[in-house]
Amino acid sequence: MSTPVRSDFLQIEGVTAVFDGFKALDVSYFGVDWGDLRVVIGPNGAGKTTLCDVISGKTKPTTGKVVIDEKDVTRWRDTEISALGVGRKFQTPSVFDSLTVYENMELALPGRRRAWQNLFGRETAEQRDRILALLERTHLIGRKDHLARDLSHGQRQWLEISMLMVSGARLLLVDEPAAGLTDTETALTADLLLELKGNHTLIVIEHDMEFVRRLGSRVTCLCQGRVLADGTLDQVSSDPQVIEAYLGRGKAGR
Amino acid sequence: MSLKSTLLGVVTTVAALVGAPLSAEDTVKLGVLHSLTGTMAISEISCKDATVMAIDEINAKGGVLGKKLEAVVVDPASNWPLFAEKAKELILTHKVKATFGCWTSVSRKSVLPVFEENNALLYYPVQYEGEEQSLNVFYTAASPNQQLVPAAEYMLEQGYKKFVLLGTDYVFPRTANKVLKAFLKAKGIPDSAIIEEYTPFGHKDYQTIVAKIKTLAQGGGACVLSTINGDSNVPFYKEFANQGLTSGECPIMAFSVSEDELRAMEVPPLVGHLAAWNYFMSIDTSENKAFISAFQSKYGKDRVTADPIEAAYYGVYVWKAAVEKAGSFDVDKVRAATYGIEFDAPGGKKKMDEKNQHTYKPVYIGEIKKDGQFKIVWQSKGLVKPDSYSAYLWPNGGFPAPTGGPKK
Amino acid sequence: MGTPTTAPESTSASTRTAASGGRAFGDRMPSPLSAFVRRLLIIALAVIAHLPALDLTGLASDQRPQRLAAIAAIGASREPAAAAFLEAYRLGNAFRLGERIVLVVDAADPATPLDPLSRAPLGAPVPRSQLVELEVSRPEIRAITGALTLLQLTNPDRAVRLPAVVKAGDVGGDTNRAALVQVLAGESDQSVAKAARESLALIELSLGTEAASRAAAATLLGEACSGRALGPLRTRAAEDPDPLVKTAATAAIADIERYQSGVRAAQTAFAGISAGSILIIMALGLAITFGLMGVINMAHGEMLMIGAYATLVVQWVFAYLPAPLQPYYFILGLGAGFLAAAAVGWLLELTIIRHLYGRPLETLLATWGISYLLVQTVRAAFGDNQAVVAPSWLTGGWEPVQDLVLPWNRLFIIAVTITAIALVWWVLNRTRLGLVLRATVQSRRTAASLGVNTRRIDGLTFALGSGIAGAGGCALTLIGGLKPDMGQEFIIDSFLVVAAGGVGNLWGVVCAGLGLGILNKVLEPWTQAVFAKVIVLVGIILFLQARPQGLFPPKGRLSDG
Amino acid sequence: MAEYPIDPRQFALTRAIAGLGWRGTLLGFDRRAPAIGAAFLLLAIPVFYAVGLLDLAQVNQLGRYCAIALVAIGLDLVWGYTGMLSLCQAMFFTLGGYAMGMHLAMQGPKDGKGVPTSISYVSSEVDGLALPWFWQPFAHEWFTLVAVLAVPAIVAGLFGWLAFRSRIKGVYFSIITQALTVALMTLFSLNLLKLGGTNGLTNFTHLLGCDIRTGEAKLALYWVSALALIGAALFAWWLTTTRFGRILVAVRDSEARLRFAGYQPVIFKTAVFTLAAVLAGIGGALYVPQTGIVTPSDMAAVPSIMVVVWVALGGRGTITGAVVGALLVNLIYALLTTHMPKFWPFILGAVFVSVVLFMPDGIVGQWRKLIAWAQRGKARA
Repeated sequence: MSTPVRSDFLQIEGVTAVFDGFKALDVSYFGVDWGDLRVVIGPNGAGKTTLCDVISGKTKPTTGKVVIDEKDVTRWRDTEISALGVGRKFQTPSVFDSLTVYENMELALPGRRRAWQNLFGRETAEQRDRILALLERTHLIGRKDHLARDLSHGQRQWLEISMLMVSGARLLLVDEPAAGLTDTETALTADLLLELKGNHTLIVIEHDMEFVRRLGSRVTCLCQGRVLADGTLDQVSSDPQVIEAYLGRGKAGR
Repeated sequence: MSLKSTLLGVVTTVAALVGAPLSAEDTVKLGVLHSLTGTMAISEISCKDATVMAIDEINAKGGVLGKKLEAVVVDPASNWPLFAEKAKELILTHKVKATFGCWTSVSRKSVLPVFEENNALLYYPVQYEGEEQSLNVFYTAASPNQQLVPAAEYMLEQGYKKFVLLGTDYVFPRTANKVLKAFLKAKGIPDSAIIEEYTPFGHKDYQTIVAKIKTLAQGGGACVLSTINGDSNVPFYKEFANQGLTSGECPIMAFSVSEDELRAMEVPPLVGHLAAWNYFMSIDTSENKAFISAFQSKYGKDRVTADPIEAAYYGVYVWKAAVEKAGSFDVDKVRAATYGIEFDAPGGKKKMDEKNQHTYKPVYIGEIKKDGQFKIVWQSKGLVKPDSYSAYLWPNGGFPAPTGGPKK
Repeated sequence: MGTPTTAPESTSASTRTAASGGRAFGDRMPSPLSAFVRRLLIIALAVIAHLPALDLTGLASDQRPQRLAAIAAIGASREPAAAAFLEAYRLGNAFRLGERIVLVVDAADPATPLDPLSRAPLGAPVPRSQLVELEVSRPEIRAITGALTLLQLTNPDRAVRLPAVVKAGDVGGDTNRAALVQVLAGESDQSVAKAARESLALIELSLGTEAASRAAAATLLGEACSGRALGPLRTRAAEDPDPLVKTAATAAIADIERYQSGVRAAQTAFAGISAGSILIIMALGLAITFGLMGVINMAHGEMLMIGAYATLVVQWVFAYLPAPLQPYYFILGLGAGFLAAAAVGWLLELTIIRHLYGRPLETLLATWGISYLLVQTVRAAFGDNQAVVAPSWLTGGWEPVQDLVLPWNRLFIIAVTITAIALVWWVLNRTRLGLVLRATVQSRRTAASLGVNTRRIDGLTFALGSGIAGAGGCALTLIGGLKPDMGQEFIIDSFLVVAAGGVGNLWGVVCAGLGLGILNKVLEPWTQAVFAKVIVLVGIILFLQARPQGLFPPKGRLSDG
Repeated sequence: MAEYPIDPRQFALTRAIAGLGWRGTLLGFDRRAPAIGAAFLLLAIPVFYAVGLLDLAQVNQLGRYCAIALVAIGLDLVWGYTGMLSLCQAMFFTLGGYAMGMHLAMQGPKDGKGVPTSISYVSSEVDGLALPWFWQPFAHEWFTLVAVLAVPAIVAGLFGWLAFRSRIKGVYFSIITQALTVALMTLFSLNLLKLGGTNGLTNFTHLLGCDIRTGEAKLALYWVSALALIGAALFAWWLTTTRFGRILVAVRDSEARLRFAGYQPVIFKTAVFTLAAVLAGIGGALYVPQTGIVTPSDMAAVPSIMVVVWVALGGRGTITGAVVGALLVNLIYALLTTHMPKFWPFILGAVFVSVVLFMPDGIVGQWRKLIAWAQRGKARA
């Protein structure tokens, strides 16, 4: 895995996404440096998930440009973008329910993406060790042979993050990792993400202000598809526009 | 322990499932192979009823050669491969001496190899396209020359000059129309006055076709020769009447509409349309009346008899007569005895052909009456000899040799 | 029948009536033709006045020409009872007994001879050996048919008279011409008179000796847009020695063809709409149970079947009611179809489908099993071969313009479909049930937390969908037959319509149904029915490639399941 | 819609068995017992025939069911593992059947012009029919073999790739596959196509120079079918144990997750759909010589739905389940239509409904549950 030391690993320029006349996203510029962890906050319907969709190629922007690692990926297919090293954790945990925890991890290993490569052979000892180490780190080692559907909500979140970690993705899009977790689980999740910082570029979408504070990273606030404010959490949360956006909609951040 | 007990359990279960039923010695089994469920049930159940009634009657009179008959009724469920499977089962597992059944051509084609392979006998009661002669089948219903040609001749006599040959897209209509076209051309009807139209099985929307017929019928002298099959008839006749066509302007001569089908149709708009058959329920003889009352008292007052029902019924008697003449249930002996045998059927005396497996029959043309019965408007003088292969399709003769027969 | 002197007036009187009736035909009738009609009438009446009395003995002659002449004489006799005699004669029931012609209608051996016209018994039964069957072979049958037409021309029943008038024109000949002139003179029925004038013009076209009258006949036929004149007109346009007639015939052909192509286009459009309405009524119930609720109900076709059989039961019950009420059984049948299918649907939901929500494929399997049960239950209860008889007010067709017949049954189904769509729309969008229902579909938990009895709503919704299917099944008996496994024929089309329209969208179903119906009917004339079906199916497959979620896909974020 | 809790009734059987105190008895069995039992039974059939327990018709019948079961294995891979409910498997089966049928017809009786009788009698040409060009290569065994495999593969590959690329999923996929099979059936029913119309192809006599009407040939065909079935089942089972198999399950569980993990689900879906089609095609090719006829009605909507029923009844997502379901439902169907010709739809319908309600994992799935439950009980004790 190459680790280019370069600012603006991800750049989004003039991107709009329009659904049935409704402008879900309208971002003139949004950039993240290599190795950075960026938190995106915003009220419901602010376009946070759409932003992830656009970056990961799930949604094609109506106008504008998405550049990852100096490559214009605006019109790339989602699998191509993924091959570039963009991994995603969905809002609701999305793992393969009928496979075991270990098998989930194994499928996330890099390489072997073509059909015929999957017929023969298995993971190397080194890969196996990496998986086991990660599972150890996320307290899933005891459940490695259980089906993913039997995991608790928090465990599923960790499994998904672990899968991102093992996949060798360089840019991780993490959508609400703390939703529905207990306090201890939240703490562990934050630690995991901070550990990734530096070796990976992360974009974390979150509602939970405690959690955001814990991450202590630069924050971007989206509202109605636009970037409203950008800076440290304190800067952003004292921005009158942001307060207006949250309170105006009758919803303050938790 | 695990493997042994598993195997034991499975073996006993399967042996119970597929094991052959035991047969008693003093009875003779006859197979009845008509669909009782599925799309063909509507037509075939009546044939099954008639066959079973004949078997019951024979039993009531002491059976055949001192043995009681046992009907083995199975349901091939309008499923063509299942016909073949059931035929195999009847012949090999139940060891039936003869089988009565099939309606559609494809079901007959499906079982034919089975009967030929095992040298068994099938009695087939439905008018069909001909072009077949298997020594393992006795065709108790009409061949094309006993139905199609007389009907077309009748329409020509009535002064019709334009013909719509309308059928469902399968082998009987295709072959029937081939015969009809050849016949009409021979009678000087130009190609331009003949329309040939086919619809898929189960077709329900006859708007376009009726509009086409209507255009042709303008100026008079047009008639429809219909080989539409089964339940497509209902929407066809309804559309025909509702678009304002009547039997006076453009009569429909049908080859697949009998009294039984009329039960499922709305009769008043059909009055005056025609059908060609070898038997009608309205044949006014005491034998026929006795047959009808027996059938109705067994199966219900609302039931009617029709050509295939009669053929399914007397098929059993043909077999019985041949068995008694041969003095044996042996297939080859029964076959030999059947040739040329004369017998009484509800519709009158009939006779099996000397060699081609088919039946000498009278031909009737009937006009639909308000009560769903047919008024006989024409009948052939005497019995008509059946053709296995149509002279119109084999103008130079040289028919293929019969298939099947005794095992070599 | 008027006397020779009054006849011309009555002819023009009926022409006037026709004109004032606003019909195109007879308007601006060219004077040469009316003069010619008048002249013909005089000749014809003169001929008829000299006819000998009805004498049947010629039929017994051993000379064919004499027999044929005798048949023709019967035809010309205008004797109403003669028609029945000719029918009996054609069937071989006429015999010679000594010098007399008698009818024998029963098969008994000493047979009772009947008077040929009055059918009164003529004395004691006689042995068959004394009866000599009159010969009827092809030439006689043909002559009988011609004579029957002549006799039917004066039949008091309009339904018999009208086809005879048309037939007389199609067959042509002097005798028919004379008879038609006479019919026209005494005719009070507009449509019969119109047909008679058309028939006369047709005969004149081929028999007329003067070019002017032939040309006039051609023009008249053209103005009448008479489809049946096309054949004879083409012959004239190609073969007539007179250029005047040729021109008139060519112009008439152009007129008729223009008119006919218009009629054909209208007919195709109607056929398409009708086919579409049938698809919609088949699929509408499924749009609710499958589209809204997500239940893959393989027994949906059986709901249609239940509705159809409920109609049959209502018809049986009505048979016990006074005759004037009977034709209206169908209205009640629609309701009964709805209720019966709704009840079965409700029971089904309660006992089986309820336990399978969220497991669509298990639902498929279970409802497939249920469809077996329902089909066989109905087969056991009703047997095969039953018919729903369309009420008299739904038979025949409405002819808004000449030659364009819109069958009442199809118009009725279109009306039922529109009503059903309106009803479903109203229930879904304008009632509390609809509101609660939509809420339940979107979020069961939220709806339940708001105090909605979601289980009851599920049951009601499923019953509604099934009921609509039942009413549809009732309506479908008007065009198709009735059999226990009829549902199997509808289920595939229904699913296709709902899928092509976009699951969960009422308008999608309407548009898809109409689109498919019209596409089918537009294709059919040039591809034949068999190919049209294949093309439409392949079309749907390609369409779904382009729009994988149908015409109106569910929108926005919710779309990704 | 998945908000309802799982119905407690599906545990009814477990509870009933517990009530009878059979838990211990179950421990004597292995969870693979159905698979081993079925395989042994299939191999023992010829022995039963040799000792007179079964007659030739029954062996032949079972041979045909073996061929049919191949379709079920294919569908199980596509539906049970990958989660795509295909309603056109019988179409691939029939395509393979037609390829074989054409070869058999070319070996069978012909009319004066060298046209197989099964199409010459249904053609509408008065003067008979010349052998259509596309019939000619089917005279060769090798071509036929290739066609049996390639025709279903090409149709499935092309159609699957188009459909999956357009992201046609779920019920839409089911409906579109159903439309495909009905369209193809309608097409094959046309007499113009010179494939025998609705009567299909029949009059088969010889295959590879042997008379297929003899007892030995039937037994041989049984062997081929049974071995093909066992081989296909082993192959499918092996496939599910590979990483490829786990990707199929992953497609079923979360296609989006898989896509964002960098896999192209379209490729895997097309591959498994094509594989299933090939299995079905082989099944059809083995079925036709044992049945003696192939007709367009074999690819009507109902036969494909029946394949789903077999798999669901036997146990979705287990290869053994597909095989057991196919064999069992066909056997029950055959028995009922013979012994209860009037009432069988009631029984079969009731069986479907009760399996769904009380055994949602099918027979084999239920079996495995029972064994697991018994073993849990033992572990606790």
